[in-house]
Amino acid sequence: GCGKKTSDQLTIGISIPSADHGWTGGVVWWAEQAKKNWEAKDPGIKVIVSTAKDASEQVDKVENLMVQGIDALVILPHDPSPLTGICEQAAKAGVYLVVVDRGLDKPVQNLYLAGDNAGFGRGGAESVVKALAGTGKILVMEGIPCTVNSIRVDAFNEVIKQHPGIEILESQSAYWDTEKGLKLMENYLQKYPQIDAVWTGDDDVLLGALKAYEESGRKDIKCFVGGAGSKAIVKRILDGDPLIPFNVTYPPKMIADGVDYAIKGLRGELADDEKTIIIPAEIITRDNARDFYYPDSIF
Amino acid sequence: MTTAKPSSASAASAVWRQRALGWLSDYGPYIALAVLLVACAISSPSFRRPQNLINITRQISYSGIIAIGMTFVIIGGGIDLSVGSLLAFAGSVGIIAMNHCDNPALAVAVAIVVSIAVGASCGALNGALITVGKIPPFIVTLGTLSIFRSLTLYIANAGLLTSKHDLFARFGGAIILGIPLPAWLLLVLAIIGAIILQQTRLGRYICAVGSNERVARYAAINTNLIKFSTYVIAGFLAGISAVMLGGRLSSLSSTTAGLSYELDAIAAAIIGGTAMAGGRGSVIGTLAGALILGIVSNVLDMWGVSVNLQGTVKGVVIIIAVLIQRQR
Amino acid sequence: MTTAKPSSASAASAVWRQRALGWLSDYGPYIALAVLLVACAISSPSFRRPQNLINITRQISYSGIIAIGMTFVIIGGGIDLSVGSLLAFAGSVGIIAMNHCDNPALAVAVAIVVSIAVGASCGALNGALITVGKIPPFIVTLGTLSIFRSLTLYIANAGLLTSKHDLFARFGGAIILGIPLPAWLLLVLAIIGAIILQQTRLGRYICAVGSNERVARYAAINTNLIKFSTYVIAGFLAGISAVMLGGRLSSLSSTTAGLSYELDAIAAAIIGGTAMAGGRGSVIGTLAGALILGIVSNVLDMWGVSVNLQGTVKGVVIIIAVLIQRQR
Amino acid sequence: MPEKAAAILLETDSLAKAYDGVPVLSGISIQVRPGIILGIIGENGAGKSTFTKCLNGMTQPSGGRVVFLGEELRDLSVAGAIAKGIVTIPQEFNLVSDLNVYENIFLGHEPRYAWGLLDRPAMRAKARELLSTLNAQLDPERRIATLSVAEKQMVEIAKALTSPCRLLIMDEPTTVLNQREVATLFTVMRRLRNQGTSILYISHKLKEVRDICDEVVVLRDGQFISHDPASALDEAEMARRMVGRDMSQLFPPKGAPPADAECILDVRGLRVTGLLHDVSFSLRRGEILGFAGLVGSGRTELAETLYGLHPVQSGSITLFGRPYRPASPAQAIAAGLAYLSEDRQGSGVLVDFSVANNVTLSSLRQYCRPFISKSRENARARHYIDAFHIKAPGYDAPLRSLSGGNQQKVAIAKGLDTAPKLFIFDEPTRGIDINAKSEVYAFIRRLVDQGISCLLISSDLEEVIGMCSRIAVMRAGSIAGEVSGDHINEEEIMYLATGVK
Ligand SMILES: Nc1ncnc2c1ncn2[C@@H]1O[C@H](COP(=O)(O)OP(=O)(O)OP(=O)(O)O)[C@@H](O)[C@H]1O
Ligand SMILES: Nc1ncnc2c1ncn2[C@@H]1O[C@H](COP(=O)(O)OP(=O)(O)OP(=O)(O)O)[C@@H](O)[C@H]1O
Ligand SMILES: O[C@@H]1[C@@H](O)[C@H](O)OC[C@H]1O
Ligand SMILES: [Mg+2]
Ligand SMILES: [Mg+2]
Repeated sequence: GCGKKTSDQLTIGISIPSADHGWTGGVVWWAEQAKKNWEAKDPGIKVIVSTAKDASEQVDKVENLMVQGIDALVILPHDPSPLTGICEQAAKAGVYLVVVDRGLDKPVQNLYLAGDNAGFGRGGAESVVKALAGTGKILVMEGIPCTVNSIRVDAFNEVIKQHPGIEILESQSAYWDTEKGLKLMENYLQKYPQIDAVWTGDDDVLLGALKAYEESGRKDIKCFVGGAGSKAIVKRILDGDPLIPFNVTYPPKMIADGVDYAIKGLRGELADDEKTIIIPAEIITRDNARDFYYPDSIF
Repeated sequence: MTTAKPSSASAASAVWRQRALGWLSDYGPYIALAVLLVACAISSPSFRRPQNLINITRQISYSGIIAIGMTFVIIGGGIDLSVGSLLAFAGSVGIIAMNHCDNPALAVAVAIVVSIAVGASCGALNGALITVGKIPPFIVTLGTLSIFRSLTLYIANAGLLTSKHDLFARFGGAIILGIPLPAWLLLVLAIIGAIILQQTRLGRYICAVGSNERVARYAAINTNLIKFSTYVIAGFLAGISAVMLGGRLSSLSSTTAGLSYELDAIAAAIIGGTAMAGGRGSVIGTLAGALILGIVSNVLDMWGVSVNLQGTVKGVVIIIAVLIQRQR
Repeated sequence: MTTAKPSSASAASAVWRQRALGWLSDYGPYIALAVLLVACAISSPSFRRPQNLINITRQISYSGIIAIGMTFVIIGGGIDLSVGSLLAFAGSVGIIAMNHCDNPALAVAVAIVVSIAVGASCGALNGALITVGKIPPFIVTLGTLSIFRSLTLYIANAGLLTSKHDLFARFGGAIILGIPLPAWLLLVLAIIGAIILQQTRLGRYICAVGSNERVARYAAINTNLIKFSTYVIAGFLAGISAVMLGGRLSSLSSTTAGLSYELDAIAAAIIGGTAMAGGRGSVIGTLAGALILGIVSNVLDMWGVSVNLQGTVKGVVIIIAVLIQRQR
Repeated sequence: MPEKAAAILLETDSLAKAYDGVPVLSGISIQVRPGIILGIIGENGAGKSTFTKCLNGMTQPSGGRVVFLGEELRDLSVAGAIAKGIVTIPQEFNLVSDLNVYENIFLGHEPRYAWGLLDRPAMRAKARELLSTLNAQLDPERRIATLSVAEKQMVEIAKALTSPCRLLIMDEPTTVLNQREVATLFTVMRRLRNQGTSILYISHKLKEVRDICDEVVVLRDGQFISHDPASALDEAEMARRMVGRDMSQLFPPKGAPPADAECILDVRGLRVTGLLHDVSFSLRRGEILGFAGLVGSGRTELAETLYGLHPVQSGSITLFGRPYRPASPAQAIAAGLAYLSEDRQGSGVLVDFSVANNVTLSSLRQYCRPFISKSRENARARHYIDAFHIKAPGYDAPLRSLSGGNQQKVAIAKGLDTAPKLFIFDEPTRGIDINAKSEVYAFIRRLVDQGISCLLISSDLEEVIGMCSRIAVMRAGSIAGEVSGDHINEEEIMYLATGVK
């Protein structure tokens, strides 16, 4: 890492997308949590949380953080390319850079911390394949178009392709939004007389899709697979819902971990070879669901 | 002195043309709706399934209820861009309040009363800023669009607010005689709205104020009170819509609930024949407008049109619907 | 016969009050800007750092350039809700076109020309639908808001369009005499806009059409052409803004680029003293309005105000800014 | 028929116009020689404005031909007409209220510097010069929104005079002008005529038509009736041809209220900030009190104050024996007042509403129990249509499709429907034809006979003199004096109104 500032005042800037859906809502919550915890625990630390509704606003917000003299920047970029320039500038200015979740175009960061998006897609696909025993018709509801989404969907399709018995009826974007998932599922239920499984790639959408299915009174779908381990879905797994055998973690808490790493990095407590940390996509089933249930979190 | 009479044949044909156009303009939304329904039913077997038609009624009901309020506001010469955010705010406060009650029935009652009260009060705030503050409606509601959403994010910590009572979901998801509760509500509210607009003094005054405010003031109409009331109506209906939407999902997302409903509501009102400049419009027309938008969006899913292109179709429908009516 | 003169004291004070209010209304945006600047500079050391002030000029420049076009449209009696989507569309087509060129300099030139041409043509489409199609501007641009965004999603596959030339980023990020290129552009375009509005027939006719279209028509002004031109100007400027934003980020997101810029642009114009109903306004006022919004948003960051509450402050600023001016 | 001069400036041949298939003009064939003032008269809705609109490009005729300087005009646009030298001062104001005086005067043909930018100093100077030829003391920098009606009319006239003009169309230019202003205008018109410009002059003031016009065309129900030298017609004959029968008496006989009639309205020391200073007068039951004065003297403000539209600063008002200080028109109506506003389309009627809905606008409460009874509304509208001879396609026709005079009758009906005991008429016959005028007069008389009292504000001196037994004259926001009985004459009123003999 760069300068070792143990006793000094440290200012950490967090730049994240605004809460445009449940998961990012969780990110905002965990960022605030990190601020609260660190500032209570260590008077030498100041954390500034900044959110942005799109990439260009995020560039402005990073500028504003830099003006405030941050020592480290923990950023979850909206999109890689638009944020690469400003992050490069920050790194050049000596700011300790931790990039979370969505990577940059150039590896200018000190540390990259991410969930396993490919694993996320793969895990979802594999559990679908398993539940259907290799044959069936499935629906895919994609997320907000961005890198994270395409990595996941690509990985999902990769696996499905190896199972010719599985047919993807349709793949549309539900924008990681409950209401959109609900409406899309309602319409699919009218359109397709036979559906065997649904992959929504996100738990918010899953909630909507489940609602539509339950209301329809149909009994043909064997499983729904979402992802990210939202507390509502984990609760249903815990309660033994037969429709939801499985989930993959993708904890919004990673933003708070990013802050921890940034402080460690600034204080020289990180090994210099630690450049990339991948939080594994853990599989949640009924057996281990209790370990992933955080009723106080907002996601 | 010879008096050239206009050739009576051409005059007669002109009269007919005029009548046909007038008729088209009056019944345009209903004709368009009928044509659309038939076309969709023929082209898509999934579309014509009764359950799908019922689904559509529910899909349109949340923004449809808001569109009724928007109709009043627009006829009164205003605009309300804040209704979508207001839905989120009223619903969130309602859920927070209900979660303080332990008795489920009481809790649901609290959610209903609180959401509607918050909706109507925030509508009153809009109305007061517009009438007493004399600020153009577009500006006031642009400001409160931002304010209501931000307050929602604040009280919900930018997350999801979930009701702790199952009864709320059963209420929001209730089906009566095969038709979902919100669809019934939409229908009943539209009928009440139509009666208010056409058969009561309030309705006549709203048209008068929207048509020419000065004339209305000279005719001893309390124009500020009338304009104010349209925003209260809009807020009240946003509150009702919030309860139904919250009940449906048993929760509300502070970030996305009601997002851009105002645009759908405005589009429904305009497609339904309400004049953007105020003074003229019909609630039943708005209902037809909401149905047209809902059917188009539904059938695009049924046809499997790329979501990316659905916005194009929606935009084209809005423009064409109005284009047809303007030909008068 | 004695004619009772108005008590001169009260009359004089009324005159003074009138003048003071008129003055407040004419110079309101500039006074507000000055007060705001001083207050922010005193309260926040980070705010007053020169680099921060320079940052602000860039931060406002993209929607500021759009706001200049919006000023023309609103003064001409219209509204353009589509500019944000149009920015995304024009910029995306520009990037796609530039990626077909191998020579970097040529590619940047292509991006500039194509984006601006697409912007102006789509503006012309808006203008044509409004004037020839006789559809209210709110409806047309509500429709094209949806259409332009959807087409952008379609051509970009709902993803990010990235330029393959570094020169583009260097161009968008260029600094001239310590000031970012887009800020220079904003300034130059505002001055040109102000001259057009105040010193040319076009500007005079735009005011006339916005104030009273019938009168303008009887004065032998081609009102359709004038209204049409305001939308072309708005589209043209959206194209310029698209190039600058694309260059800055070296890419454009089809889902979020320019999202809700139209609301910021409208807010800037109105805060700057443009009358929502048309007929009156000033480009330099709009510039002040954009600066006010930019400074408020910046200083909230500097003060560390909760992100969730920033929307509330923004909404309140919009409403208060207009409230002060309406007191006339 | 007038003898033909060497050249014909304008000729129409079987000109016809139909709106929505309904003919409003048919078979109009008229010739206009250069350098004359041609009066066009006719009842409200006779088609006078429509005729001129066919000549200046505001509307397209649906039949017949227009030949101007030997060339047939086809698909004429407003711009095209102006380019050919056909300039119009229209019936309804045509000014941009957000722009100032000189910007309006030059709207559409602004002088510019070589590089295309506006030459403001030139506009200012020329505007000042033009206005001074009209004897109008008006600062060219003032915004139109702040001008009085008469001042606006002056700007309108100045505007018409900026373009080189061979045919000037003036549609009721004098309705809002006082006598001195009218005299100035006539001087300008004569000057233009002597320079070779022809003027089409539309007016309901037949005396003026006789004074200024060389020839007179009469239209009735969209048909051509006659074209004669003005000297060949007296006012009675003009009226007869317009109406199609003899017009005996314009004003009904004056009736004075009984000497012991009680005082129903007593205004003492009324002050309204910036508008009225120390206004005192009283009104007895069954009396018509006239209000004369120059434009801008505050008569409208006085009426509006009584109607609850301006807050009273000080002074007392007693109405029907009770103290009265209205805070809104609703309170005024509840107290038994009705007000016919001088600005018909701006504050009198809703042009998009039907006749029936306009009539009941102020009295709607009576028709609700609790829902509006449309049949009673319609019956009421039919009643007024019959009683006032309102020319309308039906009670459900929008007011937009009625002529100005008929709109005015609807506005009166609206006031009457609130069953007032005191009716304030502000310029009740502005822009309406002689037949309608006599109906309105008879009508006001009938109201008074029924015990309703009236305030009659008018700039038409003949009208106040003909109708009132007592006239208050206002000047600069206060009452300059009162004339009554034998002292009522134009000289006395003008003296009080202007303060000069
Ligand atoms: N735009 C229109 N649409 C339909 N009918 C119209 C329109 N304009 C005028 N009319 C009708 O045409 C007839 C002639 O109207 P016009 O305005 O020419 O009368 P006018 O002689 O000028 O009357 P006034 O003395 O009241 O001004 C009227 O019956 C009127 O109702
Ligand atoms: N909006 C305004 N702003 C400033 N001054 C105004 C405005 N409207 C009217 N005035 C002024 O107020 C005075 C009274 O105007 P007004 O013409 O209404 O009086 P009036 O006696 O009713 O005239 P009229 O004979 O036309 O009925 C005039 O000097 C006028 O210039
Ligand atoms: O926003 C995304 C979220 O919804 C998904 O579940 O995980 C990754 C995030 O970037
Ligand atoms: Mg006329
Ligand atoms: Mg007056």
